[in-house]
Amino acid sequence: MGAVNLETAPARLQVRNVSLRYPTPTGGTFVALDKVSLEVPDQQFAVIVGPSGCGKSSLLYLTAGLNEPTEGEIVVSGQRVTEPGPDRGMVFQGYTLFPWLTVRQNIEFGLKRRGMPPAQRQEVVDHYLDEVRLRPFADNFPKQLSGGMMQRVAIARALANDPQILLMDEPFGALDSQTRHQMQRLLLRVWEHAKKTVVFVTHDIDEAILLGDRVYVMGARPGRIRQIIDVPLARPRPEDVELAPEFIALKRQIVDLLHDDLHRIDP
Amino acid sequence: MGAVNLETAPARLQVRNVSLRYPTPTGGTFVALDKVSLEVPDQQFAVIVGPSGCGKSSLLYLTAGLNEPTEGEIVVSGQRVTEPGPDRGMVFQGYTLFPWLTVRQNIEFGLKRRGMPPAQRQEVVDHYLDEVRLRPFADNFPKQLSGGMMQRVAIARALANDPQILLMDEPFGALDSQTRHQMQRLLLRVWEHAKKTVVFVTHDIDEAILLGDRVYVMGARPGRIRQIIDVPLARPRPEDVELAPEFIALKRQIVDLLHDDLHRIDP
Amino acid sequence: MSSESRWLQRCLTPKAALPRQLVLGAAALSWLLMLGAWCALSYGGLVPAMFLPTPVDVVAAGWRLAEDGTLLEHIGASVEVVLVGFAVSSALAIPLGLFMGSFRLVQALLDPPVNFIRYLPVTSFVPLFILWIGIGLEQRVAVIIFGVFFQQLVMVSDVCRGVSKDLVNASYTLGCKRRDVLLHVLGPASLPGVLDTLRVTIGWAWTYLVVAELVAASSGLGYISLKAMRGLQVDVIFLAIAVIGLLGLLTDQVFRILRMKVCAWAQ
Amino acid sequence: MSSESRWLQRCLTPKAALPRQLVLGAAALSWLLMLGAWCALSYGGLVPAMFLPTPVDVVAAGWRLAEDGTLLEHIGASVEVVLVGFAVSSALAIPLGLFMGSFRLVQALLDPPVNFIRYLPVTSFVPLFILWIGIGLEQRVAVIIFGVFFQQLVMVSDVCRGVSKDLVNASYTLGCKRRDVLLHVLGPASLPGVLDTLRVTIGWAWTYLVVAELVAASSGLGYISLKAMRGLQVDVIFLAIAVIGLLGLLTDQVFRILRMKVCAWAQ
Amino acid sequence: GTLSIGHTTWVGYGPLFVARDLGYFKQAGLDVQLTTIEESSLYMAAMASGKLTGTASTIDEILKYRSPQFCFRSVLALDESAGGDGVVTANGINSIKDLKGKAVAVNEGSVSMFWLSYLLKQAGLGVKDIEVKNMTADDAASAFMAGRVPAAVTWEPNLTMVKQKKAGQVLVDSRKTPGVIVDVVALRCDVIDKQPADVKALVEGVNKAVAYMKAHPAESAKIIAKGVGGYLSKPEDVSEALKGVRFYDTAGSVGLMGQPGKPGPLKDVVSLANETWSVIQGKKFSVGYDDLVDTRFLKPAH
Ligand SMILES: Nc1ncnc2c1ncn2[C@@H]1O[C@H](COP(=O)(O)OP(=O)(O)OP(=O)(O)O)[C@@H](O)[C@H]1O
Ligand SMILES: Nc1ncnc2c1ncn2[C@@H]1O[C@H](COP(=O)(O)OP(=O)(O)OP(=O)(O)O)[C@@H](O)[C@H]1O
Ligand SMILES: [Mg+2]
Ligand SMILES: [Mg+2]
Repeated sequence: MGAVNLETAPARLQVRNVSLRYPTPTGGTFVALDKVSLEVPDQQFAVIVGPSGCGKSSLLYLTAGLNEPTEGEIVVSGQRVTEPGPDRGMVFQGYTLFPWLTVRQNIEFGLKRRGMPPAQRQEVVDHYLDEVRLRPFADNFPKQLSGGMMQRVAIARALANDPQILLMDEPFGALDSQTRHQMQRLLLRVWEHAKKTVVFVTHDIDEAILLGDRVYVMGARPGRIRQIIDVPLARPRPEDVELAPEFIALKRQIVDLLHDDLHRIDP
Repeated sequence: MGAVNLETAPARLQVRNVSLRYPTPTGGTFVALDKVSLEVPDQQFAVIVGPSGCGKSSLLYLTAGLNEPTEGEIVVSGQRVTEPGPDRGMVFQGYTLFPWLTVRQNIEFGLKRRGMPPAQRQEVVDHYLDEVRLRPFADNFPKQLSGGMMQRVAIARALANDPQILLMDEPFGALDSQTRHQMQRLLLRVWEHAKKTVVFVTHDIDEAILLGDRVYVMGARPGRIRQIIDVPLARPRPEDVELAPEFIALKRQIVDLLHDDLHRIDP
Repeated sequence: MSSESRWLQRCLTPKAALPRQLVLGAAALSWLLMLGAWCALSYGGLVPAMFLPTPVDVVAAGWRLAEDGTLLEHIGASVEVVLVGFAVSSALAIPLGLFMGSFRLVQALLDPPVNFIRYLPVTSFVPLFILWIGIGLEQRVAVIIFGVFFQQLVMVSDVCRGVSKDLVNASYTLGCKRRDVLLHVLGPASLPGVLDTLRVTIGWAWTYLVVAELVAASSGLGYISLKAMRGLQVDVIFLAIAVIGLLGLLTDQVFRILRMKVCAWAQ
Repeated sequence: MSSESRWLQRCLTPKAALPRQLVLGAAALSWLLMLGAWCALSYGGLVPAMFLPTPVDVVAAGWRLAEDGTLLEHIGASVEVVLVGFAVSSALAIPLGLFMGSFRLVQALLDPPVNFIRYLPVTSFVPLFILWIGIGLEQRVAVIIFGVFFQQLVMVSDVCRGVSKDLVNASYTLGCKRRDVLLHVLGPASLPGVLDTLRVTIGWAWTYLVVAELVAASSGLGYISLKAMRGLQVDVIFLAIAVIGLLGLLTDQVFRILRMKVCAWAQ
Repeated sequence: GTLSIGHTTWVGYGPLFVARDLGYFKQAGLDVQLTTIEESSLYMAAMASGKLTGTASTIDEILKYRSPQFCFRSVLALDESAGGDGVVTANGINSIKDLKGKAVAVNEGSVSMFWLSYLLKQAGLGVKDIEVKNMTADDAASAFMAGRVPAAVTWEPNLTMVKQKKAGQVLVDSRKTPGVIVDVVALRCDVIDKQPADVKALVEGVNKAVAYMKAHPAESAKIIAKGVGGYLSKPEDVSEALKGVRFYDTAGSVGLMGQPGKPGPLKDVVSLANETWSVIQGKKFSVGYDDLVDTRFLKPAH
């Protein structure tokens, strides 16, 4: 790994002037991200919202090292990102559990790759099975799980690897709203135990405010950060925080921001 | 069609004591719907919410005539439902546009089956293309559309047939929240013009209150109607109705109802 | 509506599922009809015995050959040829197919020759095989390999190419190296498709048996059918064909069951 | 990281896309390698000329036959056999396959014989076909039909069975009768898959040409290759095989292009 | 009337092409259609189903197919192989006796097998004494030249090729066994009964063609080259190949096949064939001479 140690770096994640351009079929270039910069301190829960196609997923993929920026650089824990690695765990929007492995084996996957001895592996897996309340389903295959359960396994699988940062790309996007609500609560609880730095992408403004310490609102064409909004709500956030006036005010602010984003996909 | 004319029937849709049982692989029976009754008057916008698996889709499919109840009967406009027909239009959760037809041809599909002459067809299609703001996309194929646009075509397609009742099964479930919000507004506008009876299934409580005249809250195992909640909000509902105290109170009521539904799918 | 007419209606309804007994009954009926047609044609004297043996003739031929143990010997010889050829072909095609499906460059290199060769007539290669390979078991095996290898290669590489890129990305973020991806992700993910491929292609392998045994075979089902042609012993020809067909069905079912057992995790 | 080593890395990365030029270059290289290997083996004298003709020999044989117009005649005769057989087979298999895929009962009735017959060796049927059908064009065509019909049937019915049930349901709610569903929904929806089936099976049809022309042809590529075996005219054998392969590739490409043109609406 | 005759690619059937192309059949009101089918089981199947009215083939070959249900008879002899068939062996196998225990590539159900078993019998051996490798005569030549088998029974042009490429020796050829490998034209019994005039025209046309071939060898070679094609598509090759066969005119046919009630020496070939196939096919063959040969149409030479 072409790692450049920058010991002095203060934040866990630094995105510095990152641009991403794709060649278009007609020979031009499409600017998916345009000079995006952001810094996420250790243990912060950062949320990115923005219209479809504004480059949210692209940014996470770059951070994960699954793609390379055309310009700029991304630094995680002082190391410049050049390739994917287990220090940056990711939970994807689609279901990406390995269907041929049981829940336990899925969570174990990264630990095995690392060569962790079986006894220790079992311990770690059991811990995260409990965290996501799936102990009774340890030996089920993914096809026997509901959508919410699958995403819980995906979260446990990413966390079991003890990453320095957890990247989540609309992990609850495909779930129904009740299940989604339960999952948000579960994620908050797990996060408070694990104390990880999280970058969470969502379309759902309620979700963004409920979960985040800070919300980055992006705009499309080209993908840019339009506004950074700190969420001053105290943690742990109560069950009915969504009905609190500060919450509603924040929501209105973000809704307005997104509404007057003129770059709509649909006319 | 084994139609029994019950001229005296007061409501547009009457679901009378309907039960639906599926045989299970182990030889038993699974009760998807248990003695469900409801009445939807003409031009009402009825919404059904409930946990996953409580039988919402099953109830719509029965109403559409795509399946037959094990017990009870469903009556639409005084006619007992025995098979599917164009008088009950339906919009599905998945994308069900015919991919080999353009937007225009999709909307025209039902009219053609009915043998409407081309000139008249064109007129109807143009009207609904305008209603869902898709005139510029009339000659596009579905694969060239975004998810929101596809569902708008599906709505136009169902309405063009001039059904007596419009059944909608989580039509916006797969859309991101901004697009979803636009779609809800569009649906309200179209509904106010078309003055149709609607039965709308959703998971999203905000959506239910925003759209509905009346919300049926269902419970699972067996699928039953647990509560009927009238929505007293005036129409047309303002942009920020979601932040209104009545709205929030209704939302809390429904959230609580669903929360203490002990029949959870996930533990 | 009476219950009989309802069943009739279901049978006439596109995509309607039918109860298991009805399906099994229809399958049995279909075998009976085939047997009946055969009896009618042969015993009814519509087709002279020289052109079409009676079922009893074929059974008698089978009995004759079974009595002196040669039938088993022929079956054994053919099974050896098919299984050895199929095993060698699969052992080469599966890894190579996985490489083709995984690496665009390997695919680009192999696609042209493979797509050309797989449309060549195996029969024409028999004299060339004699020149190049000889007349032993190797030659017969080579015919089977030539018949199935290229088809397998294309099918396996399609299967592997169809594995979701998300699974691969997920494995990277869990610490997989490039090498691991093939072994721990693409391989297991392709397994169900690979078994399906094997199932289809082993059926094809049987169809090449007669060509394989054109040369220097002294036993085998293809050999006896060729020999029976000289003298127009239609009963033996039928016997050989029927046994080949049954063995084909048998191996097909073996792979079907294997697929179900080994890939219980797949939907 | 240098740009060369980055390209090398991409080549070695599973599922990484490569630029078009590189892919085309690799394909060209692969043809060149094949030609080179052939030249090395034949001109290098590693394999005697009796067993392997030189490229020039094959071209000369082609020239010889082309000069007196017989090559074209042979090609014409073979094209007639293949195309007539393929057309008849497709004309039967496509509607029947659609019925099989649409109606569970038809499938249950046809599955057993089809699955049995499609594993039978065509070669063994040649004498039977002569007895039953004769030695004219019909017999040759029958061999082609026997070779592809059952495969087509299975593939088309799989395609039709794969059409989403939702599309069918949607069409019912738009006023389709059962009859309409086949014509207006299952048929068009199956079209891309049917064209793919035709593309693959026309390739197979070519491989049966030599078996088809075993009998009573006075011209045809299979016929000249059979005749060339007497006297070991390897150059003519190679020529015939190569022309068959090229015609196979050609028809394959025709269907590929047809698929793209006709089904531009499919993804 | 019309007679359709199936045959393989073999110079011995040349007279049929000569007679057809020179119009000898036409003159007698007969239309002869000649169809090439390289595999005997296939042209016999075609005759059985009535799609062909007859075949040109060796008499031992067709004997296997004769049954009460499938009635056909030979009406004339065309030629005998006189060097056209041969046994090729690797160095070190210098007599038929040396074949004992060796692998021999031979087409099991064909004239090659019949002839080999005749040769073995002459040498005091049987089919059981050798190891039969079943394949077509052409494949046998390939296998032999590729060094896969020490011996093979095959025919022209493979024999010449073996000599040219010095891939081995021709141990025996059919010159040594006159009257054993005999080509005849066989017709379905119902055709013989219904179209006696056509059969007569056939016999006479062939008789004339044989005479023409004797008188005009170069022209005949051209006609045959055009008609037979394949490896014989050049007249030179045909002339060369013609050296390996001896043609029968009607008198020759009579000499070989005899007259009604008076069987000729062909009777011995038929009994030998019955014997040979009984051993090889493991099933009793006892086809009577009169069931296989019909000499009514052969007029003794005046
Ligand atoms: N491989 C690619 N080639 C070309 N363009 C791409 C590619 N991947 C993404 N894009 C484009 O880049 C833009 C950003 O894509 P991205 O997936 O990051 O958006 P997003 O914000 O995650 O959208 P969504 O909310 O729909 O997930 C989109 O307009 C997309 O069309
Ligand atoms: N064909 C079937 N056979 C057996 N059980 C079925 C079948 N279809 C549905 N069910 C079961 O019936 C119950 C109700 O299903 P239904 O699809 O109506 O639920 P739903 O409320 O629409 O759920 P969701 O919110 O997930 O769409 C579920 O538990 C489901 O598993
Ligand atoms: Mg995204
Ligand atoms: Mg549902």
